Amino acid sequence: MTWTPDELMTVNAARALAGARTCFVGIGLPSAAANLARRTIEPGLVLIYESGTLGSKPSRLPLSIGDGELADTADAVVSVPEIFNYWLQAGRIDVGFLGAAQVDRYANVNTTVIDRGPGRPEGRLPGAGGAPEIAASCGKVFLVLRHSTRNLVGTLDFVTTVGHGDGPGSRERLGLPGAGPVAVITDLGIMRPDPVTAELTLTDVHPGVSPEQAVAATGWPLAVAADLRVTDQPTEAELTALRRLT
Amino acid sequence: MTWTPDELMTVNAARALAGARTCFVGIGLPSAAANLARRTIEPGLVLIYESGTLGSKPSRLPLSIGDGELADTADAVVSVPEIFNYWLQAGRIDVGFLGAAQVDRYANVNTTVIDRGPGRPEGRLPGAGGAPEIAASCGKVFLVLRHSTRNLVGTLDFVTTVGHGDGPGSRERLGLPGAGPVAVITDLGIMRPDPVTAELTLTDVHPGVSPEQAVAATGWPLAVAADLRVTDQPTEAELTALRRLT
Amino acid sequence: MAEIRSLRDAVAELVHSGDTVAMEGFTHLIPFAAAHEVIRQGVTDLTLVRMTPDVIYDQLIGMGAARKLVFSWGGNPGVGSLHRFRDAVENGWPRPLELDEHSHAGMANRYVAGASRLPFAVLRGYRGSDLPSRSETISTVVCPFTGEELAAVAAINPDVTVIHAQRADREGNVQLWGLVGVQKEAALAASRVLVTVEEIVDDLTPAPGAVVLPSWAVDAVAVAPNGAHPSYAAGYTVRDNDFYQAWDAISRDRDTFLGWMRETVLAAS
Amino acid sequence: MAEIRSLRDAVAELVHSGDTVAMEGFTHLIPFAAAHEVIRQGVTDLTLVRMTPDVIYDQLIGMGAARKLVFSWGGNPGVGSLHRFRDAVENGWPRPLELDEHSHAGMANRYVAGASRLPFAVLRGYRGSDLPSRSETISTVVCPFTGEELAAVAAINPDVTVIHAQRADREGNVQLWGLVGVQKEAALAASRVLVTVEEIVDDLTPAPGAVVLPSWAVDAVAVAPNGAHPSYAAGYTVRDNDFYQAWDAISRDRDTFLGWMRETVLAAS
Repeated sequence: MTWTPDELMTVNAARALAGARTCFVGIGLPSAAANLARRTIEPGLVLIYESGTLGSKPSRLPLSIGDGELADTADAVVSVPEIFNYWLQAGRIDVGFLGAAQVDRYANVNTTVIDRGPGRPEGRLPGAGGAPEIAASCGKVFLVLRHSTRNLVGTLDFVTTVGHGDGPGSRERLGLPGAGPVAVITDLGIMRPDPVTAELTLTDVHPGVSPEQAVAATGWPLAVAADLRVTDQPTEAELTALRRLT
Repeated sequence: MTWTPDELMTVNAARALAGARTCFVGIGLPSAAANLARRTIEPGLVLIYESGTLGSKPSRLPLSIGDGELADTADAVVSVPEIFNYWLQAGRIDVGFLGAAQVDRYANVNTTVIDRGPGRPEGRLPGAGGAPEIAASCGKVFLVLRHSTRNLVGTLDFVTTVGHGDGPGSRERLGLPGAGPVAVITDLGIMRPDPVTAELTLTDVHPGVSPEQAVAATGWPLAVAADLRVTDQPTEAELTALRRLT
Repeated sequence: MAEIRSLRDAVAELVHSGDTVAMEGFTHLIPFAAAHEVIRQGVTDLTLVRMTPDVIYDQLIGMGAARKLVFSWGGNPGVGSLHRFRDAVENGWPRPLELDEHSHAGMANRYVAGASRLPFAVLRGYRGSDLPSRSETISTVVCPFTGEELAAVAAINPDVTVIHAQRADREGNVQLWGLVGVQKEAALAASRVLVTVEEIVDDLTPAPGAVVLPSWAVDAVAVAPNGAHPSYAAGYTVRDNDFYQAWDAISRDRDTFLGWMRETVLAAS
Repeated sequence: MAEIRSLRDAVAELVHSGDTVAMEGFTHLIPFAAAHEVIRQGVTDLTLVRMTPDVIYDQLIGMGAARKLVFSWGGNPGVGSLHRFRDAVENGWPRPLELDEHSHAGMANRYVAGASRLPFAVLRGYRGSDLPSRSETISTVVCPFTGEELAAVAAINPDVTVIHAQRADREGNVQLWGLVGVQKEAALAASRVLVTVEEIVDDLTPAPGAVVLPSWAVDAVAVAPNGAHPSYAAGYTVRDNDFYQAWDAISRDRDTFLGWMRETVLAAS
């Protein structure tokens, strides 16, 4: 079978959920990955959507976080204040899975505004949604977005959601309880925070991708891990499951 | 028909609910009065119990605030935090109806401890329950208790629930939004806060009760209104409805 | 007690130019029919409050009904941008749009404070984010027991909240179920409450997961079958995902948008 | 994930001497069977937390299992005093009982803060009351937006919360309905959660007004039919009002109480 770069990204994002029990799912790419994980590597994964569903088991990928099937198949449906206060803030969710518009080297995220240069009005993005508190309170966080210098930038135009702030110790100083972003999964590979510097480092490339491609598509001088790995090819089972979802 | 002093008290307490739309009902005497009002003077009265029921319509007087029929007959059942935060604190309830162990001349209430004199341990009462916030947040409050110098005292041993504090302006200074106690209904008559001094004044005696009896049963020099009234005798309909309830 | 009225009369009485209006429904039960009536009646200068502005506020904003938006996520869910929202913010068309921007957790708690009639709510949020620098409704408080600094957000108390529900009885008691979102809080936070429903029934038979708003907490109920379209009412209608996708093209161009609104919303009654 | 265990094993594993324990259930669904097992196992030095101590804590206190009580209303509902509670407070029998005393609104909000993992909650409460003078868990905060001073109450986070529910499925997902009280908050505030149920079923069919606690938020589920008696489980049992009335005489005298506990609770298994 052949695959697209987006499929590579989604398959690898799903694999990252191995071992997770509960996942707070952002819409779009994260939702595809989390639903794929339920069908492949982690069938018992509990999907939690900010629309208030605990344990949704949709048969198809929902277009929005509020599709009826998310509620119909859930173990429990709660109010939006409850999902944020009793479940997310309380630290009950293992993994937060987020998309992003701009990400910097410390895995901080901008989904608010884009600076389009002097004299031009800011470009408007959708805004924060659940991301600031998802990234703060989940046990760990995965980010998934397409790899380009437009998305992976040296300096964010706006910090919507803190990843590792300005580097080591930043989360502790800010009082952010979860471990923060542990991987940024793109269509070219996977970046992980360096254990010492907290800076995102290319640890994996997807099959057929060179590290130079990833470096060129990154808006800061991207460090490449000495033991750079190549991710496993998507299996037929993974691709079939993914295509059935959509 | 003949009647008991307790029946006189309950019938008059029920009459006080004429015109009320919603009533937060304490257990015991208040619950009897509120349920009697629903069967006589105010059939549309919405009964709200701190166990989380909005619009209960029990067929018999519940022994506790958590009897199953309160939930089964309610328009809505909500959690205990919700009943206190979204409904009571938010100022949605017209009338609060409370029992009391000790009441002073400003209609402050003690339901916590009784001072039994030097060298003796305090006597223990049940405690606050919902009363402090019911008395603070309902549009107005009725108190119902038996008339005796043990219950109506010069000085409270403990202020559990503020009525009119230390007199005029006290509720405003404390930031208590509701009007506070507007009547104390006993088995001898009715006391209401004087419009100027806020001190409880005997405004009504029940049929067959002399104001001297009420004064003698009160632990402070009870003022008697110049236009002292005698409450209407309980009607047959009222007594029949009350006796069917219990 | 809620009065059962026509949507036209209910909007005329309850929604006024200059009001702060919350039309809630988290993807589900979005009160589109009521919003269209607001547009038809020419109500304007609104401060619109909603966690997810969605297509409903894209329409109100594009028609110039709003002067300010209070929100936490302004996209077309699963599709992309809200073009009318972006055009208003980026280009001031058809008029400038002031923003007060929060996270979902912040907005949800602002409604909770509003429903509880507290002036603020506390959450562990916004830490390290630039959001507080752009909002006057985000601050901090210190826990008097532990000394921990936490975020405080100002209560939201709309002049009027508009929601859509599955049904009401003849007394005006309202019942909704499925994704219940933040509707109860938004309704209880408001001075006035307008509920559109799929139908009026004799009895509200209990339903799993149902929220009941008693008649005495609601001002008006108006029947609006399919009144959430292109959103949906669980048990009655399904989400029109095709429309959400079609909205991208309709809303991208100002004239196409205006033409669609004229033909579809203004021409209706 | 919740394990389905015998009540004896579940109590032995989850409830330890010295723990802070909340056994909740607002008149309805009070976990008497679990409390009796705690008594039988000789667990002691407990800090007991409960809005309405009720007969369940009268029994634990009378048997000397508690060193402290955190509560808001300590009576026998509709009947009168809790004699064992009074005897402990007034006379130190069988041991002194430390108190932390709140209003219902305060206790409910303390659980909400605990479930939300916030250190405190805000309410408009306690104004002018003497209650704050006797509690270290009542303080004040000032609204950063309006300057209004409000009450702050410290979060409650029990070591273990014990509740009774109608049923669970074989995965340990728990379902309860009727008066749901403050059980969800008490469970989510705790480090460990033990749920007794009327029965285990294959599927939790949705029920009106039902709260579901997912298995992964619960540590152990134990089957205890009629495990709320003399309280009740809506749909399964009815409240034994006669027992509540009989308790007044049983509990008034120390020896009568001890005899009853020996015969009825300690002799059982």
